[in-house]
Amino acid sequence: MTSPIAPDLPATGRLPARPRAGVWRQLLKRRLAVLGLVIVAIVLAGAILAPWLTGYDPNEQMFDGLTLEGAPLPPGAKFWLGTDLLGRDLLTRILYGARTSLIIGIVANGVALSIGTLVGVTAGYFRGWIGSVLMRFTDLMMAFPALLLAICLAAVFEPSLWIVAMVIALVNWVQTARVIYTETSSLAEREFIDAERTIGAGAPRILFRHILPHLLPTIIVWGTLGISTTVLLEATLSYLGIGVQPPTASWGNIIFENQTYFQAAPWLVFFPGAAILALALAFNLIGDALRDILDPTQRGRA
Amino acid sequence: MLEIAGLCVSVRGEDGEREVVSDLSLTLKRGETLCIAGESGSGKSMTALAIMQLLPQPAARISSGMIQLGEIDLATLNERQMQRIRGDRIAMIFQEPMTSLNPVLSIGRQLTESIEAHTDLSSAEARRRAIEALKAVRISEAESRLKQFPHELSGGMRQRVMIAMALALKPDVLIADEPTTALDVTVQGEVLELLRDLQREHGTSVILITHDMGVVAEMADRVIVMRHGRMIEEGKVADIYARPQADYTRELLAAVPRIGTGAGRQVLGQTIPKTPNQVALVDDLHVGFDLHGGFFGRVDRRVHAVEGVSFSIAPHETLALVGESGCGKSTTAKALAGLVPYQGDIVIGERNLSGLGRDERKAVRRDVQMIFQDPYASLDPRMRVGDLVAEPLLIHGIASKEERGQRVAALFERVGLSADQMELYPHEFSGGQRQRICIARALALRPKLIIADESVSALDVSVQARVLELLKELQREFGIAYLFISHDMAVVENISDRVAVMYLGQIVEMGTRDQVFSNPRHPYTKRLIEAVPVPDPARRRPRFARLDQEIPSPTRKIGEPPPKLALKDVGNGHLVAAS
Amino acid sequence: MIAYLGRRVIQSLLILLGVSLITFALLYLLPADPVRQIAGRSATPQTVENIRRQLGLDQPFVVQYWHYLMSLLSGDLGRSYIQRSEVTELIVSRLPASLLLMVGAILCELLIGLTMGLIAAVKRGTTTDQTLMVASFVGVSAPQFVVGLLLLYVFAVRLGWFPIGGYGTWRHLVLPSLTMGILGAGWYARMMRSSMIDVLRQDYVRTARAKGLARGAILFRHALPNAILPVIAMIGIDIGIFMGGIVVVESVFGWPGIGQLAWQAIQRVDIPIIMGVTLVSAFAIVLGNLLADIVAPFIDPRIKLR
Amino acid sequence: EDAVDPNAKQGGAITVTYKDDVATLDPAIGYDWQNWSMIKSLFDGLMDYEPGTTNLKPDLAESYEIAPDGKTFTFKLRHGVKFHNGREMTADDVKYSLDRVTNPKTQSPGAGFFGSIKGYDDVAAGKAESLSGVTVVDPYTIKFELTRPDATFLHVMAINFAHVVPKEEVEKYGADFGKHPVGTGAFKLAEWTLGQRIVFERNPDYWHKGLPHLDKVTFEIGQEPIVALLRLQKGEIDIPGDGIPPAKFQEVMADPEQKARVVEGGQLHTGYITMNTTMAPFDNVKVRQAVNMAINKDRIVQLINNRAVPANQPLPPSMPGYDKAFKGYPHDVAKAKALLAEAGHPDGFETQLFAMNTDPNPRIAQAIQQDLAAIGIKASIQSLAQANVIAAGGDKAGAPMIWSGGMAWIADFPDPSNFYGPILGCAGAVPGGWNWSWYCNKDLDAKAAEADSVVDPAKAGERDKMWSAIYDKIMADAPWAPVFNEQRFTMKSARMGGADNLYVDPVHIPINYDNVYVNDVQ
Ligand SMILES: Nc1ncnc2c1ncn2[C@@H]1O[C@H](COP(=O)(O)OP(=O)(O)OP(=O)(O)O)[C@@H](O)[C@H]1O
Ligand SMILES: Nc1ncnc2c1ncn2[C@@H]1O[C@H](COP(=O)(O)OP(=O)(O)OP(=O)(O)O)[C@@H](O)[C@H]1O
Ligand SMILES: [Mg+2]
Ligand SMILES: [Mg+2]
Repeated sequence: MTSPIAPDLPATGRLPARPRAGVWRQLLKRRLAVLGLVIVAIVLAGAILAPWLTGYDPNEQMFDGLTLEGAPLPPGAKFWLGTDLLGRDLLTRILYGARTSLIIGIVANGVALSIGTLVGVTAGYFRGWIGSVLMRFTDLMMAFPALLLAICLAAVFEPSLWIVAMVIALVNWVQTARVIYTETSSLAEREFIDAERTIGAGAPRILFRHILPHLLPTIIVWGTLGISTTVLLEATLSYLGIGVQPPTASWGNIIFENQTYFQAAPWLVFFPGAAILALALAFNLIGDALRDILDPTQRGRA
Repeated sequence: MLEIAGLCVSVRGEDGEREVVSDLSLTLKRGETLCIAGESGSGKSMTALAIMQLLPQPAARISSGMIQLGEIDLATLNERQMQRIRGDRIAMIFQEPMTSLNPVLSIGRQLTESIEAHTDLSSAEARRRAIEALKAVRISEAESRLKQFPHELSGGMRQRVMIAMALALKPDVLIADEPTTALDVTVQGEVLELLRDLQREHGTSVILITHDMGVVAEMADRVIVMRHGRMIEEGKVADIYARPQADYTRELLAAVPRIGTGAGRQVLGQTIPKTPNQVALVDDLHVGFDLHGGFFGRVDRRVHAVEGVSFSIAPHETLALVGESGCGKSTTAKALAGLVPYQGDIVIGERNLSGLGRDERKAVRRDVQMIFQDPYASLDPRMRVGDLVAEPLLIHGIASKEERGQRVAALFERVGLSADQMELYPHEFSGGQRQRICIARALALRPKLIIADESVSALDVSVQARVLELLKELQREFGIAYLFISHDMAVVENISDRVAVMYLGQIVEMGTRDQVFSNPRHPYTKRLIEAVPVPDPARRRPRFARLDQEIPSPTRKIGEPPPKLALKDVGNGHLVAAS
Repeated sequence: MIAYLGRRVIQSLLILLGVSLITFALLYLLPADPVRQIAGRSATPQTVENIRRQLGLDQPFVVQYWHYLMSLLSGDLGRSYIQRSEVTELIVSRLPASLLLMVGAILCELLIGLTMGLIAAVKRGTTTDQTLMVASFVGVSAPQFVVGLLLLYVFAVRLGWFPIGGYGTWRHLVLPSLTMGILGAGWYARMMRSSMIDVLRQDYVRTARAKGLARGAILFRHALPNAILPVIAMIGIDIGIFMGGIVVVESVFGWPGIGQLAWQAIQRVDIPIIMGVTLVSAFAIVLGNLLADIVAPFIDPRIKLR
Repeated sequence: EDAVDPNAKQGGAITVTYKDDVATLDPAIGYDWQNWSMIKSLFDGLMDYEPGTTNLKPDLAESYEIAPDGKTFTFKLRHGVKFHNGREMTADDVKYSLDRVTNPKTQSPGAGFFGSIKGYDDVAAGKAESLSGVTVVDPYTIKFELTRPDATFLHVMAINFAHVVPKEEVEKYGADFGKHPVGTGAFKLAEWTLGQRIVFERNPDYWHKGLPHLDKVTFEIGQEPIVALLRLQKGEIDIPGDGIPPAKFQEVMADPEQKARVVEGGQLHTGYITMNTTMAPFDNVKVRQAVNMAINKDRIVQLINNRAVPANQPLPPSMPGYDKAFKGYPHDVAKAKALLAEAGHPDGFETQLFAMNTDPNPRIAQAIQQDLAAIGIKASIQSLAQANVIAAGGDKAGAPMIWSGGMAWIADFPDPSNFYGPILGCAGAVPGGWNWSWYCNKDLDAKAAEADSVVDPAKAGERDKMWSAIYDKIMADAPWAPVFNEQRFTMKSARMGGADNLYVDPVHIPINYDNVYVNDVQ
């Protein structure tokens, strides 16, 4: 009862022996999360190893890839997932297309999410004029037609994957920012934030260590939903001439080019669609598991 | 009426299941009040929740045992069957009145819906019942209150609404989990009185969970004492108080602070030189909250939360701030901690807080630590408590990682927690345990001044005694000063050197402990002291006199500040406001 | 309240002004020349110059914008370069259809999305939850064109329950609303699930259970209003997203809304129409956000308009 | 007057659908796929074509005379022709209409067609309000004086821009005349619900007795071609104005019942690749020839489901002046490579190929890209909105190669000259012009002027030969690589009647509304 605890006296407390189970280890314990990780790994591997996984060139329009009437071939022994309207192997295009779509769905979407979170958190926490300025700017961006911005950027820059990624990031952060803002402003009112201030915690610490973790569920929801949305948005943008140009494949533009053929050649829409869905779902599974792991009140859930 | 046999409740944590209630058996007769007392974290709330089948999901479950209500075994009922029991036959009042009411539904809705759920009264009838219930808990203007929302009521009123809700259907069994912990003594007195009235009228059986031995003495027919999830003693209230069997019970009773027993403490009051080495000096402090209203959204009213408060605290000194709910105690504390904008002067050490740069403020802040009123709300629910306690050290760059861990472990032991619990999260603790974590956190920096806002009210007496002892010890060792905010007059008498009594944002009486307790001059002070329940079943007070009118509000129109009270010295620095 | 509204209206006007300025500037910078679209392939350079002068497109940017702003203030959005009609007339004739579709779509998304989210939250971790999760992602990931055509094919062509596109009765509205709604429903379902899970572990839900309320009452009366708040904020945002997806759905269902107008105008650099539609949609978004903010206090009385 | 189909039934209504909105029905302005033939049914010009053919015939004019120098044209107008508002049409209206279309205030995209009329330059410059070369001799006689002999003038008098409008109505509606068209045509406007529907009803006072056959034509706007086809299959509509969507083509053609309702015909269209002759390396004729030889046209035709025939020259086969004997460049990769090597690019080079972004153009561009890659040319594709491609083409340093599909030249009138002026002549090779290959051969310009001065109809054959020679010369210089000529496939409902050529009418696209009829009326 009398052990001194002051900083200027030696501390004699006994530390708990058990090490903490890392997030990674906990993730691997969950079946669904593992499934998600496996899907992501497969997609990644497919994208990276594409040249070794398929004997075809993604852009080669094969003479035997079309019927005499110019119709694409359904899935078969030679072309596993069928061919597209130009007689190219669909499987090969989906594998190569993963490269583009991963950059868009993960990098561009991630950047958008980060900008949105940063803006939302800053505006929500600091209020005052910084908050006002940021939020009015967000409102402005929201009311502004994103597509128009994209078209103009396309006209100014040489269309490339990175430009489209940038455009998507520039266009997509707005909604996130608004949602995060609302949540942050109510979090900032919570008493434990006051408590942090009294122990001398600075804004960065409060924002990153205490507010951000609470925003995680929202960020995960928006981030995973954003994957499909951005991948499809990329297709719209490349249609408008910004972004990857034919013949470079992306999941979005495979769907977009072929969507009118979905009855005549359903495989052209189904397979890339399934790929997008799988990627989004996989991230959602991981995200859901992460959310549970990082939310202590959910402990005890398998 | 209610019979529990061999109840075990276990919770699943990171490393498997752990029993928090073990082999508990009890019986409750009709019209009887059974008090469950015991250490914080001993499983009292868990027992109550187990009866209601409302254990926190997904962590906790009933692992074995039987809960018999009349002929029904509650543990075997499904959710739908349980619905018919809850509210109708067993009602419960929860420990946290602030969060237990739905913020978006009107009081009326929340009251009538349970009536409508269990009876087939028309909605007009249900409304009438609701008004009756509100009147029964002595809420004024009951009819118009129905339209109000929880956030528009004070904490005490909210708790009364909770009680009205529980009693509206005249349940056979009422479980009240610390119904008065959050309330100040005057309101506590009223609420307890109310429970007694209602019990008399309807013959309700009550399980009252509390750690306040005064309340136990006042209310209980029989008492159960729990520790570590097990019942260690059971008996008639008079027997327990007179002839406690278990060691722990004896310890518990011995630890109960009693008014008039704190005198043994050395009084430093007047001997402390006023200046220059004050730890904190507050001069003419004003804090107001502007309310926007009317059609044009202009500021038209202001909450005069703190109106010209002045006091000083010297090293080694404990100043207690007492007063009823909403009188501005917490606001004063927050101003000191730099959390609300204020007018007037606050000097910490030698430095006036206003006009300091950021880094200097951070340095000063280190010297003033605060323990918040609501421990759960003031701990980041997503951090492990060990990290939370280590955080101040980390921020101020004290000690290496390893050393920090050891220090935190030492702090944990010091406040009566085990170092193993460092790995847990706030929600895995009981109300009292959380409060201890907050205390450990405040101590980590070894500040010069600790503001303790109702820091021990959620603790059971033995822990309370230990914490108070700890606070005193630290004071002796390091000269820490305390601003001790409490409504428990017994505790205040026990720990404080000087006492300031606040009423409506102003200090109405201030003096040394002896001056205030043995010679209370202001009528309000007298009332506060009277309201304290006596921890002796043999000396139950007859009836607690209620105030006829509602507590006046500190909210006033702009341009109509409240009249300023002048303090008069009635001798030896004993200041009293003219009334 | 009035002061609040006043302030918000002024802010909204400023936002609209900002939108008009940026849009105008971007269109000015656009390399495609509207005059050449007007003048056609047989035009001589002189004709081109004539037209340019008449439209005032030879003037400096600031002057052009000023003129635009002035006529905007008098309610005149100008005349389309290609269609040669008053932009106001074009927009007014198509706006009701768009608004109708928007209302229909938002109703669909809310109905489907919130129901899915609610069920998923309640059945958290079960197969039902997982199925709904997959369904919501299918909704978000499926290209609207394909969804629209599929719905059309099944419910209009095969089953004949609804007309094959067109505009007029409520039966025309169902399929396009549903098509738009399926996408949004995915979003709402996820958000609703997330926020519902949060609400369901609040103390007041436990209180409601302790009162012995039926599950329905707990969910709909106690949990839903609390969980729906973030969703309300989303509706304002949604209008913006909606404007993006409207083009496809309108053209699949032959729905005479402003999306098609805008799309054709963008393809042909018909600046007055682009400006007009941009302003109208910006207005809708701003209004949506404002409404969302105004509605919030009615759901959560703690929120104060400030 | 030409005969009316004796089998035709009178009455009934049909529905036609279009995806894109109908912009305006003002004949001075409308220049879109959709409104082109709608305007032809609402208005008339002095000249027209025999239904289903490219043969000129007088229309509002009863007869015409051409002076031997080919510079003066005199038209005798038909008597008793009434506008929809009941007033009789006279020579003043003809003059007014031409003054109006050339006036810069009208902002007509067709003003340039009238460049050969005396006084055009002054009107275009805003210096005069009226064309000095157009004279009203009497109410039924009008005389045109030209600055040069113009063999295409009769065609010009047949295009929409020369259609006759009543002054009083134009003044009444001002800029909104396009929404309230009043003409002399077979139909008059009955209803226009913006963005949804346009309804034409029979003009009972139409001067051509017995026409039109239909009482009502409804145009429904704004639906995807795929959906339009579904509706046709369900019998809800009669003509999908945008044709059979590529995605459905094979399905339709595989079903004998549906195939029977498809009418196939030629079209005055050529799809080609322009090469910017002012930009290296396309300034070298060998490179351009190599490109011509690299393209596998059969494969491209296959890609679009054989809905076209490979082309070897600018003119489409159904155009007078088409050189049947001309063989063009063969598909010969080896030779193409050799040519490239000769031009100093043995390893090829990198360039850009612009294309419009609507299906099937990006696909065709990719096929071209692959063909070019086979001879070492690495072309990156820029698939853009129509306006952006046009902008790039009109910029001298804008686009090295453009695939013309989607924006291509569908002839305004069936005359070989129509494929020259703006798209291959020097006049078009200016900033903002439509000569995207920037090919300017003064010699050929002179030859073209010479050919166009052969006005005598008796010498038409001779004139066609002159044009053939011009295009042969162009092909030697190879500023273009012609790829294919699109075939038209019009699908109709089972109840529609009338000769097949009405459904692939070379000037009334998609169909000739005035002459078709339905079979299910008594
Ligand atoms: N959600 C939870 N998850 C894990 N452990 C929990 C949870 N809630 C409570 N506990 C543990 O259960 C034990 C009993 O807690 P309970 O709330 O019943 O205590 P109590 O007797 O009511 O204490 P107090 O007087 O402080 O409220 C405590 O040790 C606590 O740490
Ligand atoms: N942020 C705020 N806005 C408006 N009014 C406030 C605010 N914070 C506190 N108040 C009001 O100021 C008054 C003083 O509140 P304070 O929290 O200081 O009371 P207290 O003495 O600590 O009471 P308790 O014992 O119930 O904690 C109350 O009437 C309260 O309603
Ligand atoms: Mg408890
Ligand atoms: Mg307080």
